[in-house]
Amino acid sequence: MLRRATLAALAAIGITGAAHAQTPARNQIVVMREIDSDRYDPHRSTALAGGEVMTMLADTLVAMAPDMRTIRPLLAERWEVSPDGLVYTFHLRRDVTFCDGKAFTARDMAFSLNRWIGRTTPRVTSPVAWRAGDVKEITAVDDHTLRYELNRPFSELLSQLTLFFASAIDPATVERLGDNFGVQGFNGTGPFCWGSWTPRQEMVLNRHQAYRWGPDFYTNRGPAQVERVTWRVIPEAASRVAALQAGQADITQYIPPAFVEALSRVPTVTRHTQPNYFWDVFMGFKVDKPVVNDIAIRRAVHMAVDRPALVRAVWAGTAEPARNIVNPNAADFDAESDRMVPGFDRAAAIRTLEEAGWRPGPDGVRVKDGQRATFMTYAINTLDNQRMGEIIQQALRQVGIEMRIQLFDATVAWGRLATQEFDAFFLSYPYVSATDALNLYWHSRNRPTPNRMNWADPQTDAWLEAGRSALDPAERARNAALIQRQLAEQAPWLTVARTSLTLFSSNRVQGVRAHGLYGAGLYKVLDVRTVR
Amino acid sequence: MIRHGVQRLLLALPVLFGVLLIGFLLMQVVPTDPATVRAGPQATAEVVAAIRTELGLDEPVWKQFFLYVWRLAQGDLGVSIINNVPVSQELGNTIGPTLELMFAALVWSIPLGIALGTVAAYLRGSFVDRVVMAISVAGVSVPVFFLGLLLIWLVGFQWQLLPFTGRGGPLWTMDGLLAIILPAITLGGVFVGPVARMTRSAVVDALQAEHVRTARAKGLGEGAVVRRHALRNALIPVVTLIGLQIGFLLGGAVVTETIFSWPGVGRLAVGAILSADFPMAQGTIIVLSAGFIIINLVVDLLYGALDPRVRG
Amino acid sequence: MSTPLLEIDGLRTVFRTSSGDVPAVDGVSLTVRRGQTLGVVGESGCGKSVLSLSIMRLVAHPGRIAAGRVLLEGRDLAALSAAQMRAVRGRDIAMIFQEPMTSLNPVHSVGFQITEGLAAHEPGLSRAELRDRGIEALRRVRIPSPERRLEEYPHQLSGGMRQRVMIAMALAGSPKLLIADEPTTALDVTVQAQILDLLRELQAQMGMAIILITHDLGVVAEMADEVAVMYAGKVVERTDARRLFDDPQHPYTLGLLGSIPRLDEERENLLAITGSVPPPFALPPGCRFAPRCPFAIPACDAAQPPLLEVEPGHGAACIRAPIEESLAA
Amino acid sequence: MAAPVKPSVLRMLGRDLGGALSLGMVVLIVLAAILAPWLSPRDPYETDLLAIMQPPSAEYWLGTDGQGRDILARMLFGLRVTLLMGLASLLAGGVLGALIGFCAAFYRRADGLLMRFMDILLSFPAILFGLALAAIFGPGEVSVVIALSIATVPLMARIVRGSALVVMGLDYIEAARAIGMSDGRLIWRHLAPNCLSAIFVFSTLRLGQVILLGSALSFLGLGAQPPLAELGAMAAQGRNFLFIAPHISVIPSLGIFVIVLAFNLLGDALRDALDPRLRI
Repeated sequence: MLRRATLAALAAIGITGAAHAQTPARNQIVVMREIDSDRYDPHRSTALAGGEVMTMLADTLVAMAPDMRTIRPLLAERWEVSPDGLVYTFHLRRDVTFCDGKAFTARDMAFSLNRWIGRTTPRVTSPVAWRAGDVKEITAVDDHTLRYELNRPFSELLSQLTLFFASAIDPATVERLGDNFGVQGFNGTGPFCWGSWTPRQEMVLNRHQAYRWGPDFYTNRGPAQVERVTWRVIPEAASRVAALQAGQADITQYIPPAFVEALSRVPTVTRHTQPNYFWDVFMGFKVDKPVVNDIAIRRAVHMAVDRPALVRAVWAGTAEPARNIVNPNAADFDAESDRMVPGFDRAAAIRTLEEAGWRPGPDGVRVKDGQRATFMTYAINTLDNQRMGEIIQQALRQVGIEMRIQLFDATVAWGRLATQEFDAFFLSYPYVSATDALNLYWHSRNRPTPNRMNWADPQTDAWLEAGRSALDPAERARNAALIQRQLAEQAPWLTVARTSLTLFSSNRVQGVRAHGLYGAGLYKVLDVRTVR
Repeated sequence: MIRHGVQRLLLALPVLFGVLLIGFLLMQVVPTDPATVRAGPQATAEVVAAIRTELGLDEPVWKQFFLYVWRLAQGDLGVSIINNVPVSQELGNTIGPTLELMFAALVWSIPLGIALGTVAAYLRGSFVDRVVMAISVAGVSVPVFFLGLLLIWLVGFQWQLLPFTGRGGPLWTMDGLLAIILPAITLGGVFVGPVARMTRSAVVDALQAEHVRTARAKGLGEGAVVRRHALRNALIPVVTLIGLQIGFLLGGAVVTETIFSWPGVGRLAVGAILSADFPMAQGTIIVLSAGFIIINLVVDLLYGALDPRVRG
Repeated sequence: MSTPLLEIDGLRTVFRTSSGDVPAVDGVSLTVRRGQTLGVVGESGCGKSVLSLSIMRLVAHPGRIAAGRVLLEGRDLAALSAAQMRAVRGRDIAMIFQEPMTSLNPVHSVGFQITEGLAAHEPGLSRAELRDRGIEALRRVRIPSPERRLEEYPHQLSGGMRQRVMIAMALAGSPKLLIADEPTTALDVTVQAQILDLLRELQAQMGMAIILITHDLGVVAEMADEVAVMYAGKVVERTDARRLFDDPQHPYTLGLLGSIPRLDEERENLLAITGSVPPPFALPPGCRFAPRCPFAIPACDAAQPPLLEVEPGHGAACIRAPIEESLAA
Repeated sequence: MAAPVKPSVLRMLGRDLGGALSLGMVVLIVLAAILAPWLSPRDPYETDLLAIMQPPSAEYWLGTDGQGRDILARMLFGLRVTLLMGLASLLAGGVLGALIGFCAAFYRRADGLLMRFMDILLSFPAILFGLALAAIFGPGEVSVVIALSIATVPLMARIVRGSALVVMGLDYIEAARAIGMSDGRLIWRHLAPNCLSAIFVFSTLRLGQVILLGSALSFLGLGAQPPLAELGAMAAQGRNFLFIAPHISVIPSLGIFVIVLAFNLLGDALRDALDPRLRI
C-alpha cells in the first residue's frame, strides 16, 4: 500500500520533471557518494571511496572488461608469461603522458609497483601488498618494457593488476608531496587529473586533455567526453535520491536499497546494473577475544539471525541473503560448505548456548563462568550498517546475547577497525574469486588488517599457499573448498548479504555503463557525455 | 564613540583568551593521542615519537598552550590529521558559505521579526497580537531540523520547487541564490520568533514612555511616532538581545548546514569531530566562538551608534 | 472678547476596568480666554492631567472621552478626524510635561526633536529653514549658543535646560494655547522661578493662552489669571486668582490654602485636610469631598452639588457655600 | 518567608487559558514518560522485519520505522530519555549556576571575577559545548548532558545574581548580618526564597531549550546513539526515509516540537503569574 503510493508520487515527480536550476554545467558531471576517503594514495588507501576516484586519476597495466573475467590491455599494449608462470614481461604504450605532461616510462611503472609492495624509500606499506603475489623483482628493462618476476606462480596476478592498487603514479610528485601525496595532489596517467579536494565535501577532477589510451571496451578511448567530474559527498541518502531526480547531480551508485525499486520507475532517471559483481556484507568475529572466542557463541549468532528476513528488510530486493563466505557464482565456490553454514533456527541457537554452558543471567543476558555474553561491534556509520546492526542486536537479545555497537565516521573507522578494541565488526568487500576472497582475509600474515578476525591457523595458511601457487585450476579449487568447509564449521564470520551493483544516472548524461571493478561503478567514464 | 569601542574591545580580550584556553584544554583531555592518530595504524613507535616532537606534544602543557597561541596569532591553526591540509585553509574555504548562510537567514528574519513584534506591540491585546505571539512561541519551540526536513520534503521533493543539497555557487548567480533559499528559510525561520518576541516587549515598554506622549503632542502621525519614538528606542535592547541570540543561531547553522549539505564551518566542525580530526575540530570551535565574540562586539558598537548616551 | 479660545463643556473621560467604566474626569466645564492663563489645581489623582490629555485627545487606552465637547475657537476637537486632530496638536495647542528627562527622547538630538513637529505641520520647509527655526526656538527660550545645542542630546543637558528645550519645542509651532502640566515640579526652586518667568515673558511676547496644571498654589498665585480647583474628577471651585486666595468658597480649597503656611497670619484652627482622595472606582454617592469635609452635613451625602455661582464669576460646588455664612450660621 | 510557589500560582495559571492548557500538556507528557512501560503497546526495540516502514494503522498507531519497530512505543520510551536528559542537565547546571549566582551577589569581591568567567562560558554557544564534549567523550547521552549543564550554568548564575542583588540591597540583610547570622544561613533563608520565582520560571523555560538543544545534538549524531529510543536520534534515523515514509522522522520531530512548546508556554504563563516583570 505504502509502496504503491510512493511509486505513484515518485513517478508523478518524474513526469513533471526537474525544471529548476542548479543543474551542473554542460560537459560537467556531478557524481554523488555517501562517504569520502581518508586519502587518495593507491598504496595507502584501500577504501572504495578512494578507489572509485583513483581509477579515474590513474591507469593500471591491464584493464578488467565489464564481464569481470577478461583482461584487456591498458598501459601495457601486450604481455608475455613464461611457461613456469614466474616471469611476466609487459610491453608498454609509447604515447602515454602524466597529467603534468611528462612522458610515462617503464621506470615510473616499476616505481609504482615497488612502492605498492613496500620496496621503495621512504617505505610505504600497502595493507594489500600481498595482492601483488610473491614478487622477486619488478624492473624496467628499458623505457617501455617492464619485467615482473615472481618467486612462486600466482594464478591471479593479472586480475590483481587491474585493481587501483597497481596504478601508475609519478615518482617525482610522490617525492615532492611526501606524506601529502593523494592529499594535496596527485599525478597519474588517468583520463582525469586532480583538481581540488575538500575533504568530506567535494573532489573535483578535470579532463586529462592528452588522454588517448583508454581500454578497448570503451567506444571513446580518450580524451573523456566530459571536461569535469565532481565527486560530491552527500551523506543523507534521501538527499541523494532527490538530488538525482531533481537533476542537481548526474550519477550515483549509492542509492539505499529501499529507494531502488521506486527510483527505477522514474522516467528521468536510468538504472544500470552489473550482474558480474561480488561484493558481500559480513560480520566478522575476533576469534581470540572473550565471548566471541567461543565457537558456540559464533554458531548461535548464525542461528539467531534470520538472514533472509534481514536482507529483505535492509536491502529490499537489491541483495541476496548469503550463507557461505563465497558467492555461488564465483570461481571455486564449494556447495558442500554452503550447506554446512548454520541457518536461522532460534531454538537451535538457544540449545547450542545451553549446551555450551551459557545460562540466562538476571538481566536476560547469558552468563558462563562469570562472563556475560556481551561483545562490542565496530562498524562504519552508514545507514545499512545502522539498520543491520539494530536488527542483529535485537535478534541476539532474543537468545540472550548482548551485542553493543559503535559506529564511526568513515574517515576514522578504518583506523579504529585496525585496533584490537572490539570483538566483532561489520564490513563489506569485493572479490573476483573464492581464492581472491579467502587470500584477502584468512592468511595469518594479513593480521591485524585485513585479517581482523585474528584468524591464525597453520592449516588454513598451508591450504591458501597451495591454492595460490597451483598451476592446475582443480588443485586450486580443492584447496579453496577445504578452507570454505573449515570456516563454515568454525563460524568466524557471518556472511549476511550479497549485494548487487546498481548505478543510477539522470537523463542529462548518456553512455553510462555499470562496471563494478572493486566496487567502483564508473571505472573510466570515457563514454559518458552530457546531452543538456 | 572610539573610547566606547576600545573599551568593548579590551573587555572582549579576556573572553577571547578564555575561549582559547577552553578550546585548548578541551583538546588536551581528549583520550586519543593526536600523534598516534596521525601516524596511522601501521606506524612504528619511532614514527609516533617523531610526530610527537614535531607537534610539540612533548612540551609541558603551559608551553604547548603558548606555542599554540603564538601559532594562532600567525594564522597557523595547525594541520588536519586526516588530510594534512592546513586548518586555516579549510576554514578559509568554509567560512564564506557559513557567513553567506547566516547573512541570508538574518537579512529577512530580523526585519520580519522586528516588524511582527512592532505590529504586535502596537496592537497589544488584539487578535493580531495573539497570532504574532503564537507564531513566535512556535518559532522558539520548533527544532531547526524539523523545519528543514519539512521544507526538504515538501518544497524540495514533493513540489520540486527549489534545490536543497549543497551550495549552488556565489550568491550573485541564479544557482547560488536558488540554492540558499531553503537553508536560509530554515535557519531564519527559527530566528523570527525570538526577534518578534524581544521586539514586542521592548516596543511595548517604549510605547509607554513619556517621550512618546510628547511626540504625539507635537502632532506627529502614528507611523512616525511608532517608528521614530518607540521602535527606534526599542532597537537598543533588541539589538543587544539579538546579539545574545547569535549563539542560538550558530547552533541552528550547524544543523542547517548538515541537513542541506551546506559546505560551511558547522558541517566541517561536525565532520571533524565525528572523524576525530582534533586540530580541525579545535579550529572550527575557535573560529565559531571568535565569530560569536566578534558579533557581540559589533552589536556593542552598534549599541553605541543607536544610543547617544553611550556614545557621549 | 467674542468667543473664548477654548471652551470645555461637560467633559467626561472614563477608563475601562474589569469593574466597568471609571470616570477620571467627570463633567468638567471650563473656558480659557486668549492670552490668559488658567490654573488647574488639585492633588495628584484628581484628574487634572487626564483633563489636559483629554483636551489633546491623547488619553491612552483603556481611557476614552465618553461625553462632552472641547471647542477650540468654536471647533469641536472631539469631533475631528485623527488627521485633523494631529494638525491641531503642536500647531494650535502645544503641551509641556512634568518630567523633562523622560519627556524628551534620549536617542534623538535636541534639534531633531524641536524641528520634527514643524516638519510634520509644514512639509514644505527645507532642511536649512528647519534648522533656522530650531535655532530661533532655542534662542527664544534663552538657551546660549543654540547652534551647538541643536546637535546635543537630552542627557547632555541640565534639568532646567531640558525644560527650556521642552518649551522651545512646544512653542516652535507658535501655538495659541500651551498646556503646561506641572512644568516646574521636577526642578529645583531657583530653576523653577526662572522657568516661570520665562513662560510669563513668552506669553506676553507671543500672546498665547496657557493652561497651567499644578498642585502648587504658589505657582498659581504667581501665574494664573483664572483658577479651577479640581477634586476627584470634578471642578469644585472656579474663579479668578485674586478672589480664590482672598475668598475661597469650597471647603477643599480652604483646605488646600490651609496647607500653605502663611507668615502674615496666625490661624488657630488650621484647616488641614484629613483622609485621602477616594479612588475613582469607589466614589461616594453625594459630594465627593464630604467624607473628608469638616463642614459636611447629612445633606451632603444625598446628591452631588452642582457648580453654582456664589457671586458673579465665582463658582463653587458646595451646598454650604458661601462658607463664611454657613460657619456663622 | 514562605516559598512563592503557592496554590495561588496554580489558580492563576488556571485562569489563563494558555497556562491551563500548557500545564495540562506538561502533566500529560510527564505522565506518558513515567507510565511508558505500561502504556506502550509493545517493546520499543522489537523489530518486525515483515512490517518495516508501515504508515500509521490500527495495529501500529504511529506506524513502524525502518527496522519495523513500533514508533508509538519508541516515542513513549524516547520521551523518557529526552526528558531525563533535559532534567539532568538542568539540575546539574542549574544547581551549580545558582550557587555561583548567590556567591557573586553575596561576596561582592568575587563578583567581577565570577561574572567574567560566566561571560566566557556564555561566549561558547551551547552547541559548541556539545561538539567539543562529543569529541572528548565520544558521542553519547552523557556528553550531551554535560554540555548542556555547562551551557546552563552562566545563564542560571546571571538570573540568580540579578534577583539576589535586589534582595541584597534591602536593609534587613544588613540587619541580619548585624545580629550575626551566618552567610550560609543568610543565603538559604533570605536570598534563596526571593530568587525562587525567577529560578522557577527560568527552569521551566530552560527545560524547553535544553530539550531542543539536546535533540539537535542527537540529530547530528553527537548525542543519544541508536538503537536507544530518543526523539532526536529517531528523527535523524528517519530522515533517511523522508521521501518514502516521512512519518518516521516527522512524528518524533513533531513530538519534540510539542514538548518544547508545552514547556515554553508553561514558562511564559508562570512568568506572567509569578512576576510579569521578569525578563527571561
